[in-house]
Amino acid sequence: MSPVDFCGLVLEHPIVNGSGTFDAIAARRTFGDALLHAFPFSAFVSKTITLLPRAGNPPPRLWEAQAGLINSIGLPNRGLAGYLEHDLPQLAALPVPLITNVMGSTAGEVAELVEALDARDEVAAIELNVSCPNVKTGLDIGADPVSLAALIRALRPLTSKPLIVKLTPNTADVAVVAAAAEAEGADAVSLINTLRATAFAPGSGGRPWLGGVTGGLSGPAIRTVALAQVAAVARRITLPIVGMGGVTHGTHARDLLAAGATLVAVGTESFRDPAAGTRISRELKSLQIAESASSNIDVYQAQVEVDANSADAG
Amino acid sequence: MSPVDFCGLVLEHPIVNGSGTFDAIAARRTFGDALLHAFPFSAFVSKTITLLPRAGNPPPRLWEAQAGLINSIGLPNRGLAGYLEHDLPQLAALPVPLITNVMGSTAGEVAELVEALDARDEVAAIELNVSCPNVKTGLDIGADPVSLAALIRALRPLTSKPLIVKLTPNTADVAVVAAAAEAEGADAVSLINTLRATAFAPGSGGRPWLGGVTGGLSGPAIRTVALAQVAAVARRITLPIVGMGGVTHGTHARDLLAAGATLVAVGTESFRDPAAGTRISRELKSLQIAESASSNIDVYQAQVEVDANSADAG
Amino acid sequence: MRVQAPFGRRRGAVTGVDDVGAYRVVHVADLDGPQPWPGQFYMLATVEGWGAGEDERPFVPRALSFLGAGNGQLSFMFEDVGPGTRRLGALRAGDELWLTGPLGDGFELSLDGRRAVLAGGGVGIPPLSAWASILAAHGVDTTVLLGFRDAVHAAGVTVFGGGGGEVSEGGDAALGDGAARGSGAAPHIGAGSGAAVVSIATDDGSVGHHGLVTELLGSSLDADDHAVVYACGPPAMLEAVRALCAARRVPAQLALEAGMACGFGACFGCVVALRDGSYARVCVDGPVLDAARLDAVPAH
Amino acid sequence: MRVQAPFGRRRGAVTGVDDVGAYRVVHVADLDGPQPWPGQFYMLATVEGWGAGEDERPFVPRALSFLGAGNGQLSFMFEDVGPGTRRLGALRAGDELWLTGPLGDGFELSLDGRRAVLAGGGVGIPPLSAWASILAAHGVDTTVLLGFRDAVHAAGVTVFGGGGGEVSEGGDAALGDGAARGSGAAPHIGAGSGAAVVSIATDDGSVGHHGLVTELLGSSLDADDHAVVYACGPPAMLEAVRALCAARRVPAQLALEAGMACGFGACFGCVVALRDGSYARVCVDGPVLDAARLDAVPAH
Ligand SMILES: Cc1cc2nc3c(=O)[nH]c(=O)nc-3n(C[C@H](O)[C@H](O)[C@H](O)COP(=O)(O)OP(=O)(O)OC[C@H]3O[C@@H](n4cnc5c(N)ncnc54)[C@H](O)[C@@H]3O)c2cc1C
Ligand SMILES: Cc1cc2nc3c(=O)[nH]c(=O)nc-3n(C[C@H](O)[C@H](O)[C@H](O)COP(=O)(O)OP(=O)(O)OC[C@H]3O[C@@H](n4cnc5c(N)ncnc54)[C@H](O)[C@@H]3O)c2cc1C
Ligand SMILES: Cc1cc2nc3c(=O)[nH]c(=O)nc-3n(C[C@H](O)[C@H](O)[C@H](O)COP(=O)(O)O)c2cc1C
Ligand SMILES: Cc1cc2nc3c(=O)[nH]c(=O)nc-3n(C[C@H](O)[C@H](O)[C@H](O)COP(=O)(O)O)c2cc1C
Ligand code: FES
Ligand code: FES
Repeated sequence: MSPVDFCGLVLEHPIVNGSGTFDAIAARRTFGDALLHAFPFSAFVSKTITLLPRAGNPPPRLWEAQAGLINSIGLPNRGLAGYLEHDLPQLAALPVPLITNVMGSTAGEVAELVEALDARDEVAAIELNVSCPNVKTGLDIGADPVSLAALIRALRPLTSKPLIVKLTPNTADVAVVAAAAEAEGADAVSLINTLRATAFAPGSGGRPWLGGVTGGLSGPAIRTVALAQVAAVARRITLPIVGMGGVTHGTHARDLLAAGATLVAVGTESFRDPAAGTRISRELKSLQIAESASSNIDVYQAQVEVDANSADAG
Repeated sequence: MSPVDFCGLVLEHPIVNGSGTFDAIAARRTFGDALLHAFPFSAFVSKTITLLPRAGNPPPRLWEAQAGLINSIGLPNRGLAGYLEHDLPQLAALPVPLITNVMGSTAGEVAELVEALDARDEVAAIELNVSCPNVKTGLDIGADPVSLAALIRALRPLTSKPLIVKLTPNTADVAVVAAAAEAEGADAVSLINTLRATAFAPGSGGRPWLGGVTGGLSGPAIRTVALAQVAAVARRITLPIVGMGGVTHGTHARDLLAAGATLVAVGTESFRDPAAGTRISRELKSLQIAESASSNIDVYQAQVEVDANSADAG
Repeated sequence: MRVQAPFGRRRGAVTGVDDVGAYRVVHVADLDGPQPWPGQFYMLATVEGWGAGEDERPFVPRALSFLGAGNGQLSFMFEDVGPGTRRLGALRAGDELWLTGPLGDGFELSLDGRRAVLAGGGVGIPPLSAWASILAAHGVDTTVLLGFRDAVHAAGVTVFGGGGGEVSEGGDAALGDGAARGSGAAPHIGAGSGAAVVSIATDDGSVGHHGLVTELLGSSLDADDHAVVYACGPPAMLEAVRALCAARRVPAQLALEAGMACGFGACFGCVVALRDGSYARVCVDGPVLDAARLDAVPAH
Repeated sequence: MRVQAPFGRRRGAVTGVDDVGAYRVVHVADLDGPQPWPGQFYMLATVEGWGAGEDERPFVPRALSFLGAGNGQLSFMFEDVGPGTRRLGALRAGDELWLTGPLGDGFELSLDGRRAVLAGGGVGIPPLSAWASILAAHGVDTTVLLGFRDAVHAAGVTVFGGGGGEVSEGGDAALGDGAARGSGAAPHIGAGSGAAVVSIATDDGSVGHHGLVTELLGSSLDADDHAVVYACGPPAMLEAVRALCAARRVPAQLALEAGMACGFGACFGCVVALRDGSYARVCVDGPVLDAARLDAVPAH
């Protein structure tokens, strides 16, 4: 696989992690330096960092759904200062570029985060999580093109690092929101984040299972929704796209790339297979080799023709 | 199970079908009169009828997803005149009340449909499918509270039959849309319709599999999304709700009822089990009996207490 | 021709499993089900373990034509082409299936004095084999033309003449007097003795004619085109049969396939475009359709 | 105490399956994996058929403590409580598992001259049994107090003293000299011979004490509270142990459970509230936690 250019970053392959789905620091405690030698992603995306520390939601935080998982983790993190002091040095030791994901409940908060990260060489790019309610409308900022445009307009001048906007899928027309981000100077968009979902405690007569009441659905269950949203966004904008949602195999990564993504993020699948990123990038590579070997003739079509010409096919 | 009052209709149990997921006429050809003797639903919801006939989308129309199905059927139907002439007499022969689902691409079209159905005694209620793009904004009418309000305002005077608005889940805040429907005099809302989704033909390098390019995801994969949307709507409005999305078992029906639904619709599960409606209403009934037998003490909590007091729980 | 199904899905236990060439044959107890008509099909799903295959599939049941039916048993024949058939292929005696059916319209017995030619290949065999038994029972002489990839697949021909879900020997030869094998009550509408002559074509020439089954069909119709062709097989083959029969104005009944979710007309998912511009649901308007209603058999 | 895991999941074949009372014990080949430390766990999923149980689950792997480890084998012990353990319970020799581990922090050997009391019940047995073997190997005399529902479940006690994945007989009695059974290289830090005395309580009184295991623990600490308590079992039992030890100022190490998706700190899903108001991830900060860090063991 040839290296991938993403907003000027040169990455070894197109597979990165979804924010909040891989804690490289905890993984290193668990797996030791083997993690660094076989790091599964071509860039590392941090979990969402907020200005102040957050404990996260009360448990239970997980519900196993059908071909998927609902989480209501609630963005626990040490806050900006803690991140810079404790996490950043350890993340900078990873063998790949670092993308730091941030969220704030006001434009001022986000601006402070972006400025602080802009000052750090260890940070290669900034991803903005906009699945956060607008205090005025109650809507997620990322669900509303107007709020989002205002936010990006305020942030864009604060950093020359690549600014990736992580869109929310819980919106009527994600392409319109993506177009607003593009118009205001975002460098890339990433999608999809989780779908709003909930579950009740078994036999409880309607008591929400999750400590956070409502959570987000991820995993294979949302893969086809992700593909539709990535395709819709790719038709509308020209920015590079980080596509994600339910990727468990190289074929899914290839579908997202075919839909117009430049990178593909693996989230929930890393829970089932800690080295999923490596496996998926290899599967993708084999598929790409097989396809280019057939000299740009569509492999599947070729296969169909072979079948159709066989005696079984009459 | 005691009868359920839904907008003045007295139904034998709370389980109906989702529009477009059970063709009672074709089912009678297949299963004969046995269908009538064991009709699985307490009311029958027709597939969406439009003013003019529609052939529907070119095949393929189905993609099997993870714990779900994507369809891009494209609302094939005989049109209003054909429905009234061919379908209505046969549907009127069913042993349960008939709810006719309609859609139009302009308010005028919908008005014509509603007026024509209002005149027919065989029709017990009218369901309005608003997952249809607004010609001006491109957004689904049902994704936008303002367009939806205008539509209901125009329709409400045209019929005294119960008017159910079938909301689209592909929106930022379904509760706001539901509130708009309530404010304009809708009698009930139903949700969720399918989630926008797509799939590529295997190995095609990105050619959409579905003849209609994009389709809608249904089945267990969307169940937790449905539960969250029904709960959000029930918190906002007081109208009766028809809850649906991924119901395959009585426990799922009970969760939707606990979330605030009055009726529960079964869609995709009828494909796997033609008599699913009967099974699910029975499962629901057993659960309700078990729960009321414990004199309103939460059965599950009681069970947990038993476990906690057992020696294993020490 | 349609036999109505009991309403709903029912459980049936697998009574046995055979390998026939490259194909798997599964026998299922169905004590209370009606006797289906050839060309009809069932929607099948395993009771356990449906849903955990490649990509978390299968989700919906799979449509399979019956190969044989009788003595309270149904048999099905298939090749592993995806997660559904893979799971079905893992069934062992005692395992259980959900089954709904018989479904759809089967073949029509409308020969009007013409001879019967059955043409097909691969997993198109089951309805043709079931149909051959009925024709034999009615004393109709039939010509059976089958195409396969190679000898391993061609061994699938041995299901012919079995009927009732049993598998007997057979091959590229006359199968003998069919009336003796079929259900005795059938009226003797055929002019002959109910014998079936089977010819095979293989892609690699390892058995029978080296080439396509449509070449056999062409020769057969060249010799005598006062025939009705009954066909089932992969789309490209069916399309070749359709075109060949259309060119010769020979009536043909095609047993089509389509991706299905329900099998009983509920989902409108399984449509095929008709000549008149409308769509027919393969599950309730077919799967057997008069070839004259189609402009072409679609690739999927 | 933590042993690091190889990075990623690996396949392992089931080498055998036993029923021990109401529990299932599954032995898995893990030739290249490290020797885990008691209290550590593995994330397990079957290679085939994961995902097709009740409600289309299980989806994520399941956390299971190891019961025994050695000779290239791991063993796990569980009861059918849901779709994950049901699927694991259907495993037969030759079937394959995905396994990741060992994961988390196990028990700490910090006795400081105190005696070791192991208290638990139900599926809390595996880490205690593994721990008893290590303590025995170090020459530590241990008191083992186990609570069960009834005699059928109490039969699970027979895994004690097995070590290395084998299952030997045992019961409500001293298990003899443990050092002889453990890995010979362990330093002899205990004052005793490494003998374990096991007492059982059952809910229905069918075996041992008629009552709760915490009653046994109370009496034991009344007699001698110069002890460290190591506990594993259902939440309500752990909470009772925690409260009892806290009241008596006896140090306790609790092996907690929590719903997990990843087992290696990636999802932040498995948290438990600590006394200081923060949350700890049970998978990486535990599963064994010093009881003093908790205000209470949560119900789930
Ligand atoms: C009336 C009828 C009778 C039949 N009788 C027989 C029979 O007797 N024996 C027999 O072997 N087969 C028979 N078939 C065909 C069989 O039902 C299909 O091949 C079935 O799809 C196999 O399921 P699978 O999971 O094994 O393969 P699938 O994965 O379903 O693959 C089969 C085809 O489906 C398409 N496909 C791939 N992935 C998807 C997806 N996610 N969603 C939708 N489509 C997809 C592709 O075109 C692929 O080639 C019959 C079909 C019909 C309609
Ligand atoms: C470190 C550790 C070690 C363990 N060791 C062992 C062991 O050695 N032996 C053993 O038997 N068990 C052990 N467990 C417990 C075991 O991992 C859980 O009981 C596991 O959830 C069982 O999976 P299941 O699918 O069988 O049951 P589940 O369906 O997961 O049911 C278990 C509990 O999960 C909850 N639940 C129900 N449905 C859902 C859902 N959809 N999503 C989320 N939660 C749900 C309920 O509270 C239910 O009681 C251990 C757990 C941990 C964390
Ligand atoms: C447990 C969990 C935690 C997550 N945390 C974050 C987060 O902190 N910030 C963020 O932008 N997205 C977060 N996500 C969303 C993922 O990055 C990703 O967008 C989503 O899970 C879809 O991908 P997947 O289906 O591959 O998991 C989280 C997802 C999960 C499952
Ligand atoms: C094949 C198919 C066709 C459908 N057709 C319609 C339709 O005509 N009108 C409509 O309002 N909803 C239609 N729906 C949506 C269903 O009524 C229902 O809202 C949705 O499928 C979610 O429920 P389920 O998960 O139980 O299927 C259709 C769904 C499917 C799967
Ligand atoms: S398969 Fe559903 S209508 Fe034919
Ligand atoms: S299980 Fe994922 S962080 Fe603990």
